[in-house]
Amino acid sequence: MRGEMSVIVRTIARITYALILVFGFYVILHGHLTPGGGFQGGAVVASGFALLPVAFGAAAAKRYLNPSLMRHLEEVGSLAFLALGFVGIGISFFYNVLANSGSLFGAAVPFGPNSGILNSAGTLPFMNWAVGLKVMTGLMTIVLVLLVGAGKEGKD
Amino acid sequence: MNGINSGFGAWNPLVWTALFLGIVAVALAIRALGRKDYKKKTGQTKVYLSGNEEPEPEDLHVRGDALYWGMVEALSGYYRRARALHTGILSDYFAWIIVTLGIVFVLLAVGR
Amino acid sequence: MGNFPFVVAMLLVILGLYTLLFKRNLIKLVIGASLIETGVNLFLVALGYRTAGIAPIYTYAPPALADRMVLPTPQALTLTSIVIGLATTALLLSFAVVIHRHYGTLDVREVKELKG
Amino acid sequence: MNALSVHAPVLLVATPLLAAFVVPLVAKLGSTVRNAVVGVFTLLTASLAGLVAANVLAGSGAPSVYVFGASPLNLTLPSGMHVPIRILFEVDGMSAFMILITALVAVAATLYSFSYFKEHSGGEMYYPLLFLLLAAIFGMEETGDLFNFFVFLEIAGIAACGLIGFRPWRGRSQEAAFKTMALYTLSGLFVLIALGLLYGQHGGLNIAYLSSRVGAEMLDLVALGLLVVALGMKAGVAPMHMWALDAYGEAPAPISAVLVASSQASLYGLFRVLFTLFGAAVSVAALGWFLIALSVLTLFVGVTMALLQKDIKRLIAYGAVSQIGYMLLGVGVGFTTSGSRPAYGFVAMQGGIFHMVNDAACIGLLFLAAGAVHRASGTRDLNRMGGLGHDMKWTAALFAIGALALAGVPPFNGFSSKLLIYESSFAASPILAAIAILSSILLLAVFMKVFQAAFLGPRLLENVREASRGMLVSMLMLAVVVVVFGLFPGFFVDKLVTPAAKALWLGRDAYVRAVLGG
Repeated sequence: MRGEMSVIVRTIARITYALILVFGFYVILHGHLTPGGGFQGGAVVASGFALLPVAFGAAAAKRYLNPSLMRHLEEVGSLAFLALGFVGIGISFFYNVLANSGSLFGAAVPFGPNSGILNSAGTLPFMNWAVGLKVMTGLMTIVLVLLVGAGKEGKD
Repeated sequence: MNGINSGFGAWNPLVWTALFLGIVAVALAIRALGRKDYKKKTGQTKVYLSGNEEPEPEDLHVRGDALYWGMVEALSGYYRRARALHTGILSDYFAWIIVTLGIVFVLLAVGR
Repeated sequence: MGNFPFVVAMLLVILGLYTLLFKRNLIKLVIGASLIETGVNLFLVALGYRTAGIAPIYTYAPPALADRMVLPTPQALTLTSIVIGLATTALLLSFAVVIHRHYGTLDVREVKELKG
Repeated sequence: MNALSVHAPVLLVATPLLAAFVVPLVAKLGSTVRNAVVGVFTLLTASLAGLVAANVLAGSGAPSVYVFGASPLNLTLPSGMHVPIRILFEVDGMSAFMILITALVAVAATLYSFSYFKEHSGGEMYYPLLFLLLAAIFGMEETGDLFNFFVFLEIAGIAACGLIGFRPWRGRSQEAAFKTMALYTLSGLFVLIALGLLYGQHGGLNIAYLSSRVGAEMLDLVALGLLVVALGMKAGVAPMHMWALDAYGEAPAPISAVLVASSQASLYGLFRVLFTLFGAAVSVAALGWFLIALSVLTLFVGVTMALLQKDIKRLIAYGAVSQIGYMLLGVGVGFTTSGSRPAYGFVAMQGGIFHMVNDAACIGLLFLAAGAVHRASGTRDLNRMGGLGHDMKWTAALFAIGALALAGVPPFNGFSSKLLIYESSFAASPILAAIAILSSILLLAVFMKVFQAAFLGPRLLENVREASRGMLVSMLMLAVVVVVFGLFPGFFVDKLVTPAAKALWLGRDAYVRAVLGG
């Protein structure tokens, strides 16, 4: 548990790590078009992070993923989500000011089946990113905290 | 409109408080009529226990459990059962919820 | 066949309740709670399902089937419930870890300092 | 109305949420900055609560709607819809009343925490959890959507259990937190099953919409039963009260006070379900009498078991459980008679609802005083205390005020609400009134025991110091509420309680109309 695992595991981890991260970010980015969204993509990214302590040991993972930085990024994610709710307060809380406005993510979407317009849905993609940031860092914080516990149990 | 009216009776705390303070004043007045010529911290105010030695105040303090010992003892049948029901075991907590749920369902089915 | 998912959901809930009532290990109680949660989630998803339905997403939806989408609301409810379940399970397990440190046991009948 | 008061309902939830995320970031700058930020946010939240309540009560408790993401913000039914699809807040007299209670307890608890947690670290997680709990309680009290209510219920549960188990070096607090969390999870899942049943039947989760649709079909009644049991459990109704003793007893003192407000929010949810959601569909006298039976059981078990306790906080926890019985008794009598609507039914409602604020103030005061006693004497065992009144005169006086008020001794506030409950429950059945009065007497006996054992008698403990000024000020705040509500009950019953009781007792149609129109 404390040390790193065999060279096979480490090599596979090196290869799949990037793929998992890319897939997770894809799920977050396309949250308003396809199944998934901030939470699911964030969970995928966090599972990619969780690969590090498994393959390379807890100490190496902690050098790479700073727990206090994670915690603060989580706060930033939640604040960003709340701020996006406040953006619409001129009309009503969570009002989607960007939708159909023509600006970034402001393209109008035709009703009915379409081939997916990434540049649409207004504030929703930003919310996905905020939630994604919060979930990936939050879950990673949990993993890191549990690693501390596991280390202590092992020394007893 | 200070008091409340329940339809059966009325309650006005300000009147009550005024009455209460009045009664306290009367009581203090009666107390003031009493003798003032005794001297504190002399033999006149010393505790007399039939000639026995006065116990230390620390030993005389009635502890929490002792205050209602008699009442708890008198109701010991109820208290034994009530304590036995508060087992502190989580499974029993769950069981109570399920039992209550069952009773509610029966009542709703019957009362429909 | 139409009621089959509901029967399974009910079974899961009952299994979970059985676990909560009769298992003694605190970790198993957490598993029981998760079982009930799974049952409830299945119940919610099954509520919104329609036979031969497709996912309620317009991106690349086959136009011929666009009126056969399943209800999205129960899926959103399920997703929220899964997230909440994750939080409660993590919290319960971490309390169980600390309880084991203090009491030296995970037997539900011995974790009863608070009684009476 | 200006923009602030238009958006006040949502800001009331968003502000504590914002605080919960900001506080950990500013905690890096030292505890003084952190406490200042926490204080500012608490005051902001409390003033928003006052603003929301003032707006609603100015309209004599008529429901007002806030729809998330809608334009304009009170558009409940977008073009051509028959079902409200957006999440919305719906605040009426009862919600406003509950919001005020929560705000009162929140201010007192936060102020108290500043001094209570002075020597402990971990404040950067304590205050966020507290704010999260407050946001969830406010959300439960404001929301007009059942699923939203469930989410807030779960957030409140998770935050509350995090706070109950906040001191992991105390094994018992972990036990209490585990038990509470397990029961909260089960009750939350019951609520979710009920929501699924209602959604499957009627295709919506808006309370007003559902209220116009539910009938007395079997599945609706199953949902009602699940909701009653789940919310009753979270309120701490006997025989499902055991978690409450553990949780109130082992949580840090200010958290115990907030947990009382959280339980009352669950009780509010129960009332909402009974009167608004199922108000027209179900007039099951059997369920009403069952609730009254449960309330009497809660009362009786609470006070009799309190007499046995050695631990001062667990004793007060039993007292808190018994008070839930009074509220449920008053409102239960109202619910049972809601078909025939006699005059005493409304009085019972007034009594039960008025007792909520009185209970929050008294029990909160007692928990805070018990925390001060624990801090000063280093023990919670009543058998080892004695003579604390010599050194803690202020705490003793404040504790006495809280105890007398809770036991229903005039002229404090507990008497006013209990009088309404006694007289109206006498009209329903004399036995109920007899049990209620007997429980009050026993409660007085219980607190005589605490006061005698802890504060009176010769000095038994060395180095006892008076509670710090911050703790005393927060206790004094609640004591002032106790006394003022006791001396001027007519004013508060008129201005606060009657709109709340009317909103439940008569307000179902207005509640539905506010969303569905017509």
